Amino acid sequence: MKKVVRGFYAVAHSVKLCKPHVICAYPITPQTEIVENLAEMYANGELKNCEYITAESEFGAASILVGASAAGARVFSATCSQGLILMSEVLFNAAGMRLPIVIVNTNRALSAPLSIWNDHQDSMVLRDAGIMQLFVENNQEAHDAVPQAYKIAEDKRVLLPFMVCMDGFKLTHAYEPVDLLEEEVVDAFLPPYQPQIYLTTKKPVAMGCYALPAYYMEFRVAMQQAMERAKSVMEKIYKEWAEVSGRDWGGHIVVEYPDAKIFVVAMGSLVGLLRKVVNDLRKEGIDVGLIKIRTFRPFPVENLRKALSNAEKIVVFDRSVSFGYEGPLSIELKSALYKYSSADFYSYIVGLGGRDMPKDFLAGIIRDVANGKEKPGVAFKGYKEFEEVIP
Amino acid sequence: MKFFGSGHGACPGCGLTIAVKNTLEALNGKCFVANPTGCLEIISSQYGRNAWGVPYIHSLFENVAAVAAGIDAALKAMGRRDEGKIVVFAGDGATADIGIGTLSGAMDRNHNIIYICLDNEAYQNTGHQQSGLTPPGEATTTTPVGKIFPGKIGKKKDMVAFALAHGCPYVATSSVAFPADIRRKVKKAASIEGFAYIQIHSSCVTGWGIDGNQSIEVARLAVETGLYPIVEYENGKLVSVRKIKDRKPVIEYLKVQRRFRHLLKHPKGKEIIERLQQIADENAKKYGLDG
Amino acid sequence: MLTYDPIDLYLRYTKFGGVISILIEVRFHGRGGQGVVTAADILAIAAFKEGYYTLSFPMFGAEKRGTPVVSFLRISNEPIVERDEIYTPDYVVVLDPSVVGVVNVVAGLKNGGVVIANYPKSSEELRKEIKAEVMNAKLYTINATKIAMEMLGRPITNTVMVGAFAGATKLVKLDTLVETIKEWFEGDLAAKNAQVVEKAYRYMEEVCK
Amino acid sequence: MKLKIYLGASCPPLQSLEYKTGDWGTMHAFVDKEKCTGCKICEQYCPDLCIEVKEFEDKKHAVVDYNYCKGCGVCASVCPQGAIKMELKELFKV
Repeated sequence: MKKVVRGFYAVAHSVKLCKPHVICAYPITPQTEIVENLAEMYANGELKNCEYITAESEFGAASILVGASAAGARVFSATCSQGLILMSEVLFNAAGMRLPIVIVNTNRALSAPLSIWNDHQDSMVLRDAGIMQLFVENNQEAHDAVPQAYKIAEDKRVLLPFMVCMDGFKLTHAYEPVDLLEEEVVDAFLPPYQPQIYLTTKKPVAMGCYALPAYYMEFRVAMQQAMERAKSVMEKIYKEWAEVSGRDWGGHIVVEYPDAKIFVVAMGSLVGLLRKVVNDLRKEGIDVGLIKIRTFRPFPVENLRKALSNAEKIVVFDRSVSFGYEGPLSIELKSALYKYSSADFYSYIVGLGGRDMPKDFLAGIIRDVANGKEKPGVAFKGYKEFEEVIP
Repeated sequence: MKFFGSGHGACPGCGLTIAVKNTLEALNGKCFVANPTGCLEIISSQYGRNAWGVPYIHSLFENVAAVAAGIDAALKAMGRRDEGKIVVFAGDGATADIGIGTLSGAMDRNHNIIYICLDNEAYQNTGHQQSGLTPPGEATTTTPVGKIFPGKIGKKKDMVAFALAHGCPYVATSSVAFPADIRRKVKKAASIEGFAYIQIHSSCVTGWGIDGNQSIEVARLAVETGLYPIVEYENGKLVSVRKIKDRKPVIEYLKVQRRFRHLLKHPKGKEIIERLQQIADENAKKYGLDG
Repeated sequence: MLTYDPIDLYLRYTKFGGVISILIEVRFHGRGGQGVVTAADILAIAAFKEGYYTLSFPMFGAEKRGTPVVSFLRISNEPIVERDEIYTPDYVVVLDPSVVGVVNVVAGLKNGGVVIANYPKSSEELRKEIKAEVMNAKLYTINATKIAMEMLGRPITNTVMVGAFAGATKLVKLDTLVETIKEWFEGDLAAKNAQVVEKAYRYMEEVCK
Repeated sequence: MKLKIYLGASCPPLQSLEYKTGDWGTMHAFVDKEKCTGCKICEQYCPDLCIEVKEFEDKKHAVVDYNYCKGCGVCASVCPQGAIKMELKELFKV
C-alpha cells in the first residue's frame, strides 16, 4: 500500500515484517525515530516473539545483539555516527564470529565539530570490519533493503553482518510516498532464520574462541572468501527481490548511459539529484553518464571495471575524507580500475556535515570537468575560503 | 559428564577453575556461559582446545553483561528459557573497570543472569596490573612499590554496594576457600528471577605471589581476617554472614603474599597495614562477622 | 481566482519521451513549535491523495521551540529525486509574522512567485517590509494567529496556513485537505482543525478573486 | 588433506581433554587409600578436575588422574585426613 511516510517509519515498518527476535538500540539523532517507531509497535503488541531493549549505549546495544544472535535469534539495531563508531569494536567482533546482524546506519557526520547532519564518514570507519554495506537512494529503497539484508546476511554462504546505509535526515526525515510491503510478500521472500551454529544446552558449542597464530589467519581468509561469495549471493537476492516486489533496484551498481565519455560516480541520496543533473547536462550536449554504487562492501570491483573501461573522465563525489589522503570512494575506485582504465580522475569531496549540494552546484562542477575547466585531481568543493586564527 | 574439562591451561593452584567447576556443577550444566576477555577466557577457550562442556561465548573484554543480556532476550523471545540459566564469569577488571557500563545496564534492566565476578584483585591475565578491585597497598606493575609509594594508594571499589544500589534481587560474596558456599549461593541465585551478582574471591598464584598449595589457605585467610567478608543479600536485605571465630590480624594474610610483603619494610607500610586493619575492623562491625 | 497559473510558469518540457514534468517547490517559514514541518507534511499527503508525487522535509535543524525554522515541500507529477534544499521556491508560506524581517523569506523566490503570509497588516505593508518588488512577487496575507487563537485557543498557525495555501493556489481541493486533516489529528482537534482549514481556504479564495 | 576450521572460530565442547597437562609440574598428588575416607572435599577443590572419589570393592577413595594432575597441591592442603601427599614424579627420582 502506497503511503506518505517518513524514512524512519519506512524502515521500522520493514523491520517489523522481518520478525526479528531482539531489537536493541540506543537513541541517536537522526536514527532515534526508527527505534521509537519500533518501540511503539512493541508497546502495541505488534511485534510478536520479540524483545525490545533500550541499551545503556550503542556499545551495549551491539553487544546485546552479539549475545542474542549467538543464541540463534534474528536481531536488529539502528545507529549512526558516534554511535556506530562506539559500536565498531563489537561489530568487528560480530563479523569475525560470523553473526548475521542487520543494522540500519542513518549516515551522519563525525565529531568534532559536532554535527548531526549527513555525510558518509561513519560508514567509512566500518569499511574494513567485514560488514556488508548497501547504500540506498531513497526511502523506498531503504524500505526494500531490510528484508534483502537479512536474506543475504543469513545465507549460509555469507554469514556476515549487514549494514543498510541511508542518509540521515535527507532520507530518514524526508516525508514521501512509499509503497509499504505486505506481510505475505516478506514472509514468502524471507524464511525464518536457521542458524548454522548457536548457543544451546542441547548441543553445547563455544563461540568467540581466541586463535593462536597457527589458526588466526585462516579465519580472516574465510571472512574474505565469504565477502567474495556474498557478491554473487547479493546479485541473486537483488534479482529475486525485483521479482517478488516488482521493484528492481539494480545490482551492485546502476549505470545510466553506459556509453558515455564522462561518468559521475556517487552513493546514497545524492544519486537522485545527480540523475536529474546528468539528464539536464545531456540536453546541453555533454556526454555524461552516472554510476550509482549500491553495494559498497563487498566492493563491486568487476562491475565497475566493466562499466568504466571506456570512460575518459571519471567524476567521483565523496561524502567523507580519509584525512591525509583523499575521499575513500575515490581511493577504492582508483584501486579497482588500476590497469583497467586510463580515464582522468576528478575526485571531489562534497557535502560534509550536511552541507547542502544544490543542483546548480553539482551541474557546475560536472560542466567544468566536461569543458576542461577543471584539472584532474582531488579537491574539496562547496566550502568557503578561510583562514585559521586563534580566538 | 563434565561441564568443564581437565586439560585447560590454568596455572597449578588457580582459584578461578574451582569457582567455575562448582558453579557449573551446582547448576548441573543447565546453563549458558558468557565470559569476557581475561585469564579464564585464555585458559579455557583457545581455538581447538575448548574446555567448556556447556554452551559458551566470549566476545570482548568490556561487554560481557550486555552479551549475556542479549542471550537472555533471545531465549525469552524464542521461548527457550527452560534451557537453562545464563551465567557470566568475569574478572574484577572486566567487572569493576572496563565493563562497568554494560554491567550497570544489565543490572538496571534486571536481566535473568547470574553474574559471577571472579575477583583476583588485579589484571592477572596480562601480568598483574591494578584494577578497581585491587586493595590498597598491593604492589602491581602499574602501582609498583617505589621510594615514595607503597603500592596502590586508592581503595577497593565496593561492588556489592554498586549491585545493591542497582536493586539487584540477589547480591552475595563468596570465596574459593568455601566451595560449598559457592554451590549454595549459585543454587539460590538460580532460584531467583532477575539479576544475581556474586563476587567470588579467587586466588591467583602468580599475581599474589604464593605457591599453588597455598591457594586455598590464603583465600581462607582473607575471610578469617575480615578483609573479605562473606555476605548475602536478598532484595537488598542482609540475610546471611559467614561468622569468624577468633578473627586474625590482617598481617597474617599480608605477610604470606609477595604482593603485600613490601608493607613490612616500606616507610609507609605501617600506615597501610593499619588502614587495612581498619577496613577489616569496619567490615566486622558492619556485618557482625565476629562470633 | 488566482491569476497566476503554476502550470503555465513551471511547465518544463523534457526530451525524455516527450513527458511534461511539473515541479512545484514550496518553502515554509515559521518558528519552532508552530508546526512548520507539519504544514508541509499535511500538504504532502493531500497532494499525494490527488495523484501527485510529493516530498516534504524539514531544514534538519537542531532548533528548539521559538527559533526561526524552515521546511520544504516539492510536488510533482513525476517521482521526485531532488533532495537538495529549496533555493528558488515557487511559493513561500510564512507561518509567523515575526520571522518577516528576521529572515529573508523571499530569498530566491522565482519571478512572479507567490508569498502567502500570516500577517496582521495588509499585503501592501508586507510588500514594503520584505521588498517583494524585486521578484515581482504576488502577496496574500491572512491574520492566522488571530484565527488560530479564536478557533483553537492556541497560536498554532500551521493548519490556518495550510488552508490559506490551498485556497490561494487550488493545488489541492478543500475536500481532500479536510479529509487529510481529519486523518492527521485525533478527536476534538480533528474537527476543530478541519473548520480552521475550511475558514482559511474560503477566506483566501475570496482574497484571490 | 585440507585443514578443517570451524565457522567463526567456534569449537565443539571439551576439546581440552585432549591436552594432557599431567606433565606440567615436578610433583604429583598421591592418595593414601587407607587414610582416605572418600569425603570428596579434594574433588570440590581440585582446580584441574582430576581427582575423583571412586567406589572400590573394599572401600571408596580418591583417585588422581595423572593425565591432568599439575601437582599444585591444593588437594593435599585441604584434605582433612592428611591422606594426600605431594611427591616428586618418578621421572625426577633419579
